[in-house]
Amino acid sequence: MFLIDCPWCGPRQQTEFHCQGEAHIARPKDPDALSDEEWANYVFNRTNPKGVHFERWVHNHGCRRWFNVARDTVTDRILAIYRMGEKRPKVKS
Amino acid sequence: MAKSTQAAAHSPLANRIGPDGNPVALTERAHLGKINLRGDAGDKAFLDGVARAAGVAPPVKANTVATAGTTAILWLGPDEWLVVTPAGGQGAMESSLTTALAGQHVSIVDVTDARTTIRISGPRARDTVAKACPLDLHPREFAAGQCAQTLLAKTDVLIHQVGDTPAYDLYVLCSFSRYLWDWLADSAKEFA
Amino acid sequence: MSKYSIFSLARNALSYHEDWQRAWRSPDPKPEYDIIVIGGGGHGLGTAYYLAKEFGYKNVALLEKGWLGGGNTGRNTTIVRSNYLWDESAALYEHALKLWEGLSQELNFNVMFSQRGVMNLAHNLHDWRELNRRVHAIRLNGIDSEILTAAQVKKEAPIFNVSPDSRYPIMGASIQRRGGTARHDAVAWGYARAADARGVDIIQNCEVTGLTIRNGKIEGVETTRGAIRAKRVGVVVAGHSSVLADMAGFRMPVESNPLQALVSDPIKPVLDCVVMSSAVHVYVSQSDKGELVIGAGSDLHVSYSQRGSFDIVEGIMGALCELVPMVSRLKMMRQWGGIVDVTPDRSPIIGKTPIDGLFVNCGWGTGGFKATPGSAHVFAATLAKGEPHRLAEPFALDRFHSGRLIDEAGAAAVAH
Amino acid sequence: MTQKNRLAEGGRIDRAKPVSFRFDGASYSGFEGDTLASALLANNVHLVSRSFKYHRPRGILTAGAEEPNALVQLRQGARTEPNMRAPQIELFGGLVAESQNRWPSLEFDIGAINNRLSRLIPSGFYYKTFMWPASLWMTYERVIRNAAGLGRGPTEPDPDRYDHRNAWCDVLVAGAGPAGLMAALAAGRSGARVIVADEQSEMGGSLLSDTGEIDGKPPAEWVADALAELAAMPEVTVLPRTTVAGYYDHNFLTMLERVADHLPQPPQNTPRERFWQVRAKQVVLATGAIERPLTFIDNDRPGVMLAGAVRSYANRYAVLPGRKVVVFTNNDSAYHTAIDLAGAGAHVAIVDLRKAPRGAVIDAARAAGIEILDNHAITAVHGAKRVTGISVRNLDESGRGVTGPTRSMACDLVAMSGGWNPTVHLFSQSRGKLRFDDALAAFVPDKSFAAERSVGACKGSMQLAECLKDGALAGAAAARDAGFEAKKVPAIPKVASGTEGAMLPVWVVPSGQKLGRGGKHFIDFQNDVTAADLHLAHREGYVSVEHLKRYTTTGMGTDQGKTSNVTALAILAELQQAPIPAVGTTTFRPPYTPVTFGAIAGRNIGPFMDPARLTAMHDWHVAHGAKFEDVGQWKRPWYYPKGNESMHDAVNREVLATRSSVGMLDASTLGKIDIQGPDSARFLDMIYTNAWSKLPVGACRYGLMLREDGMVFDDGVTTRIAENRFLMTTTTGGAARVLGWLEEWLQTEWPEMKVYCTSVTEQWATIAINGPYARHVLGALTDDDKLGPKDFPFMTMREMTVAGAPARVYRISFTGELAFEVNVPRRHGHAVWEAVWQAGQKFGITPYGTETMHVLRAEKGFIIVGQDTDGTVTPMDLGLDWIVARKKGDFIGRRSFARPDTSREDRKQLVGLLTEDPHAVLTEGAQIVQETRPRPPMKMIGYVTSAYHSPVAGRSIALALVARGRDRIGDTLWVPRLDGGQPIKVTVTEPVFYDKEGVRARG
Ligand SMILES: Cc1cc2nc3c(=O)[nH]c(=O)nc-3n(C[C@H](O)[C@H](O)[C@H](O)COP(=O)(O)OP(=O)(O)OC[C@H]3O[C@@H](n4cnc5c(N)ncnc54)[C@H](O)[C@@H]3O)c2cc1C
Ligand SMILES: NC(=O)c1ccc[n+]([C@@H]2O[C@H](COP(=O)([O-])OP(=O)(O)OC[C@H]3O[C@@H](n4cnc5c(N)ncnc54)[C@H](O)[C@@H]3O)[C@@H](O)[C@H]2O)c1
Ligand SMILES: Cc1cc2nc3c(=O)[nH]c(=O)nc-3n(C[C@H](O)[C@H](O)[C@H](O)COP(=O)(O)O)c2cc1C
Ligand SMILES: [Zn+2]
Repeated sequence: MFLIDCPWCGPRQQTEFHCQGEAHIARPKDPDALSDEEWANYVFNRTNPKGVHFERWVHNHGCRRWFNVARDTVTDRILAIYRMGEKRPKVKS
Repeated sequence: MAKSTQAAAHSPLANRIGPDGNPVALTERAHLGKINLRGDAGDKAFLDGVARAAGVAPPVKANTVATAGTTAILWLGPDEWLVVTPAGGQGAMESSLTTALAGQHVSIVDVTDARTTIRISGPRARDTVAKACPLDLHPREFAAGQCAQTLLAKTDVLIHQVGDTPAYDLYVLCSFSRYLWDWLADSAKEFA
Repeated sequence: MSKYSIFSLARNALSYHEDWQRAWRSPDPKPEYDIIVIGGGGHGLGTAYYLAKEFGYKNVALLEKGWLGGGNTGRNTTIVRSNYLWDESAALYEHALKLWEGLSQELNFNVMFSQRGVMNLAHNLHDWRELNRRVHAIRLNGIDSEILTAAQVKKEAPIFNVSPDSRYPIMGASIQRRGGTARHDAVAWGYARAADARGVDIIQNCEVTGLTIRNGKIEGVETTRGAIRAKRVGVVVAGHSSVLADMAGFRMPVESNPLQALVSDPIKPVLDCVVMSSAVHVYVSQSDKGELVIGAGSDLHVSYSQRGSFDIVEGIMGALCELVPMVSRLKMMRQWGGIVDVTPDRSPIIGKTPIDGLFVNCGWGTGGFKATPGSAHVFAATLAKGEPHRLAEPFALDRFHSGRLIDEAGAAAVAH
Repeated sequence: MTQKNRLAEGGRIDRAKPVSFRFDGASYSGFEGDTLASALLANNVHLVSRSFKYHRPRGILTAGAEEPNALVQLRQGARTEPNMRAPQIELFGGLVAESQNRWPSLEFDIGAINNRLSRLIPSGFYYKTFMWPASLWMTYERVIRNAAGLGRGPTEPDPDRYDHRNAWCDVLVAGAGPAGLMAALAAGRSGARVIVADEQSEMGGSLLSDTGEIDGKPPAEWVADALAELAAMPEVTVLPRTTVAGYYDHNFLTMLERVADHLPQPPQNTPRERFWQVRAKQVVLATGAIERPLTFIDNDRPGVMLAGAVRSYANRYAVLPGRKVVVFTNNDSAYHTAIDLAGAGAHVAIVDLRKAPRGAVIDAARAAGIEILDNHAITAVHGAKRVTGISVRNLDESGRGVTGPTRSMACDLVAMSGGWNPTVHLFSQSRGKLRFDDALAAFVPDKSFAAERSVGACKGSMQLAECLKDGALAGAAAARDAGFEAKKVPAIPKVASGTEGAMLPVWVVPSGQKLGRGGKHFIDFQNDVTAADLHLAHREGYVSVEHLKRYTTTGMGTDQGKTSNVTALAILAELQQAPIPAVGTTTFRPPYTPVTFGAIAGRNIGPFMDPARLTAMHDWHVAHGAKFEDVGQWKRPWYYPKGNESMHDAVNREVLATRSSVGMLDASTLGKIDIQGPDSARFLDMIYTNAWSKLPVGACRYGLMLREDGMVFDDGVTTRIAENRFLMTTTTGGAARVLGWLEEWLQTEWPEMKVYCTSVTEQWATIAINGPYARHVLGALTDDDKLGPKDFPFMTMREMTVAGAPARVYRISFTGELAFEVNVPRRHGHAVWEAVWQAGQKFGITPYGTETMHVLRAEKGFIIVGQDTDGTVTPMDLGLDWIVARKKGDFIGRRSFARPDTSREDRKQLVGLLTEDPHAVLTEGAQIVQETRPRPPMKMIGYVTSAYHSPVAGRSIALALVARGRDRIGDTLWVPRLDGGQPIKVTVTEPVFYDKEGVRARG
């Protein structure tokens, strides 16, 4: 069970949060302009890396805020936590 | 018939009797006025407006409570607060907030009836709660005047420490409140 | 391959078991193969076996980065059933179940396939409706399935609490009597031995680190034991599918999540069938050694660490002790996790990739053990012919473009 | 009975408190402070169990958690527990234990035939046989299953309670031997929050069995002083009888506290066990070391014990397990045992595998008159149910064989030591990397991964002085890293320093015979794995440690190989001619020792398994006899039977009353979300398929919500409360999901949108009044007289006072009848409900539950998301094209409609079905075929989503999703039955069965 440092509330147990999958997947501005394949890429495809993963968590039993986490999916170490809208930080696993 | 007379009010825990003292007491603080308030904490106009209406600005520090007289404003999130008034005070609070914040992008919602409040106090209150609350309740980490939204026995609660004995006010959705009350009473049995 | 039997066992006993052969060789990789299968789980090993046995391929390599069966094959709760909702799934899993039914004999390796019945509990009207939908569909697909009342559940699994006062009362259940369990490790070993006997090179401790692709065509693989050439490559690496796809330069609709399981200490038999409850995320059976084998729900985050978060175990324990009060004093002896490759529709992906000659078989998620022989068989056919096997066709990767999903998740299914 | 082996003095037992207990039916006595193992040994009972596979007679091997042999069935009846380790069971008056896995008795066990047949059943034999005939496998399997397993599970529910405790601390110390206690003292003095846990009943670890001096005090006295100091520190929690069971990510640890296991039964309201979940800033592991058995022929005989354990029994429990003792060792540590036993009056000889060992302890042994046979090996063990003697021979030059004559020695106890394995389980669970230490011939912690330090014997420090120092430094450092500077690091206590001679790793003691002949060299005692089995596995190609483990089951018992794993690895390494570290270890997994299921469940059982959510009117429903349906966590009234009414009758009555007069439903559970802000309408345009900007204030509109894949995932009516404020309703089950969905889009994708969402589900109690007299009932409760269809039209909302409560009343209808959904603040829910009930009396108002609601809505063809949809259904499939605003621009899920599959012609579409026999109600979930066949398989073209008896139609009705369904209206289809009866003939219809024009709701 992870200890997650909510950017608003501070460190809390993982049970208070929900992982919402990969971060930085922007919704296409003009979906109609996309091929079926490109649309599927947005809706379904994920990088799912073995290593650093940028993902979104929500503090759903706390402040209800979404935020981003960079985590190494091999060690499960959290490398960075940053708010929505902030740039993807440079992190090393 | 019932048309003109004020409808009776029921609290969900009206008939619940809990442990009543040493080392743990449970009581319901029924019908406290509660306004869910959302706005921009970075906007001075908003903070001032709230301060004018409520007598105190909403706390911007996470997990803290600001009080003025009988009003308390509990931090829920970076743009969300719970304004708590004595029972019956919610109407006046709602309208003074609405007036003071007119024209701003805010949300003022009366949620008085959505949750009830369980006061748990006594020397073993902390131990009773800590059995199934993921929060660190040690006085160094969480003391009187602090609040937090968290889980308690699978239930969402807003926990506000109101005294050092310790005493906590647990704000819980009414539909869960009997479950939580029973759970607390059962948890406290060990210390009786 | 020397044959296993009670007689060979007796004969070898006389020589103090000193004359047994290796179950499979440990060859060095050759520079080139006709077909390379990546991944030494049950699906990969089975693929290699069927390539040799059914399709006559003699020059096949199976590459495994660690030890055979060390992935999900070696860490699953071994539930085998074919009672799937959609026609496409039912056909595939029933194909597998039929192969299970003769697998020990076919491989000359007792995989202990135990058709003790698999029960799925219903706790509320919603469950009940879904259960009926499944059972009707399964039966019309010609697969066995029955509905049990709560009283019948009690008869099949007397340790269960069927009191209507329970927080999640048991309304009834479906049961597939041909379903059951199998000895997971034996499946890997049995396929390995049988494939080896037919000439497949099974190469352990050989991790694929890169794919050699030219002009959109696969030409071989790079491994920790050197480069190996092949014009056809099958990727069967479950939780690591995205890693291999990344080597080939494409992305897949797969996420690798932790899924946990645990065993109790061994006790004398108390449970004769497999029982699953999707409402409370518990599934339980008793192994031939006596432990209760218990599966938990999966975490929602990506992880390659073969461990999940403890609250999931805590959660299922409450449910288990409520459903089966007499297990309360038993003990958790060991817990572990696996990396399951989950797709958006909870159905596998079998077939072609954007790279010519590179084929993939993955996305079995929390429930692919039961499919092992079927998956391996249709994938071997696909690799052998270069075109998807009839049963594999609906499971192509491009269904996510067209939208023709096979949504086993949508209908509140349990996937294990 | 006398305690034959009890020493006259010494030990930490309370001789003033004798305790009687029963084992296998016989009565014995011991003292408070004993364990079941020490008390059995005091009574000279060595044979206590039978092994898993061969049913070999087994005794007590160890004095701690690592015990593989002495597993017993503890207590009786509902409190019985299988597989309990005798050395860890504290003795209490009236304790009853039985041996396991034997029949008819421990002494005479039929299963022991397996030992005779053992050559036929080596490791993995079952993979090679039982395959013919295939049909008999299930029979063979039954026999195998009955033979397997150890103890018996209880057959009754557990009468005890369990509890949980969440804790946070600065420093968690696992293990309270010298190293752990020093660490706790050092950390505690800094003011840090410290938890120190030890699995034993008394803190002190090895010191409780030690005879030296610390700071001039006997070890036990030093322990008492340390504990007194810890007890006086307010921030320190000392937890005896508490096993640190699991070490998980981010310094999250679990602990099992055995609160009342040492008592006959827990005092009232006291949990039997408490399961701790601890988040520690820093962890100090001080878990000590576990002794290794030596692998010699028949090393499993009762009376063959670990040397350290024998010393514990003698010093801590004042029990001399044998009078004539052979100590068999490859290292110095066992000499302490020899010396202490000799001191206690035993006749002792030492057989040492080493050639000419030298050192102080060896001299001391000689001085105590102990004969030392160096360069010798035990080559045979005599006696089956108890050791009666041994044979020894000289080791040859190579050390791998024996030579010279055989000497027999009579003895009743063999105390063996093959060296020590640091207890690295928790370290390893924390993802720490191990290193093989050649001097110890054992794995020791190398690099920490977590915020953790290992100290003392578990790090490989085998000298007391070192352990104390390790502990002090690590405790202080851990506190410092947690933010607490120690005022002063405690002085490191003074102890006599000693040096130890080197140990000699001998992984399989030669016997002069080939392995597997003449007797068995046991590695894993519990699972009956021998050295010969390991050789066999290797020979067959199971050369990876993980294969070896799984093929032979080494280390897979309840002890998880605490005494066997390293030896097995070493043997495998020898076979592979590889260094031990190259072979590697198997994975250490939680828990350290087995953890009770009930403790992990805690109080999350019965009503606390999952919260039950109740509406404001719940008590009324109960008082009026409602049956309840579980919908998510909610308890919703399902139907209200009167007298002996069946559900069918009750629902008929409720439906007819509602259609002909008036009915009332508690609809409070529907999700309600308050949406505010200038961008609210724009936001709803994206979230819903239809357009919202032009909705007038006060008006309501139905909406469908899709996922990006175009499939329906929730629906509900949303009302414009003010220009920039909406009130959205959701399905009961979807309430939380939808709020999360809205927040997700707002926070992550469109942060620029000015919209706030607040859940108000629970603020309002909702009473739906439905039926021709609904207006009459409402009219009786409000002064508002503008309730007519002109003033208060369908699909609008009005605020008014209802029965004295401020209310929002919505003219929306899920039944097709004239309806008002009265929303009042929850506190008034009960009173207003009661008032509605009273006011409706003269119209025969009828409360109805979810079942009737379903019939009413199905008659109207209204869908229920999750019942008539399953995540694979588009709005068009539902025939709700009219709700998809194709012109308004983008919305979530829209693009997916252009994919080939979502525009396919043969998709399943929602239709109605009428059975030929009007009384036949289809089964929900039943599948539909176009052509029946005598037997499966049959091609399915759809399935029944909803089916009821419709009282107003006077017949059954159904909704179904059928491929090309709308084209088939009027066609005949079939619904095959599970019972094999004739398939049911149905006709496809429009999915509306009642008031197709929708006039009633508007009236
Ligand atoms: C806890 C748990 C419980 C489960 N319960 C059930 C159940 O009850 N019933 C059921 O049907 N299913 C169950 N499953 C799912 C099932 O285990 C899997 O779907 C199935 O075993 C997958 O088999 P596989 O052969 O595809 O994958 P794996 O067995 O995972 O094999 C993949 C192999 O690929 C290797 N590999 C990866 N990358 C590389 C590389 N670069 N180079 C070389 N080799 C590589 C891996 O080391 C691994 O050995 C469960 C899974 C888990 C984790
Ligand atoms: N070669 C040798 O002579 C030799 C070998 C081993 C130990 N020793 C001696 O033993 C002592 C070691 O001291 P130490 O403090 O390192 O160890 P210790 O054995 O004295 O104490 C370890 C304690 O940890 C407890 N423990 C282990 N795992 C636990 C868990 N998961 N949860 C809770 N408690 C757990 C044990 O029950 C024990 O009480 C020294 O005096 C050393 O000289 C000597
Ligand atoms: C069906 C099944 C039964 C198991 N039974 C046992 C058992 O009796 N004893 C044991 O120690 N482990 C048992 N395990 C767990 C394995 O020891 C091991 O934890 C699992 O295969 C995962 O591997 P890992 O822990 O090495 O990563 C079992 C695993 C499975 C899948
Ligand atoms: Zn937060």
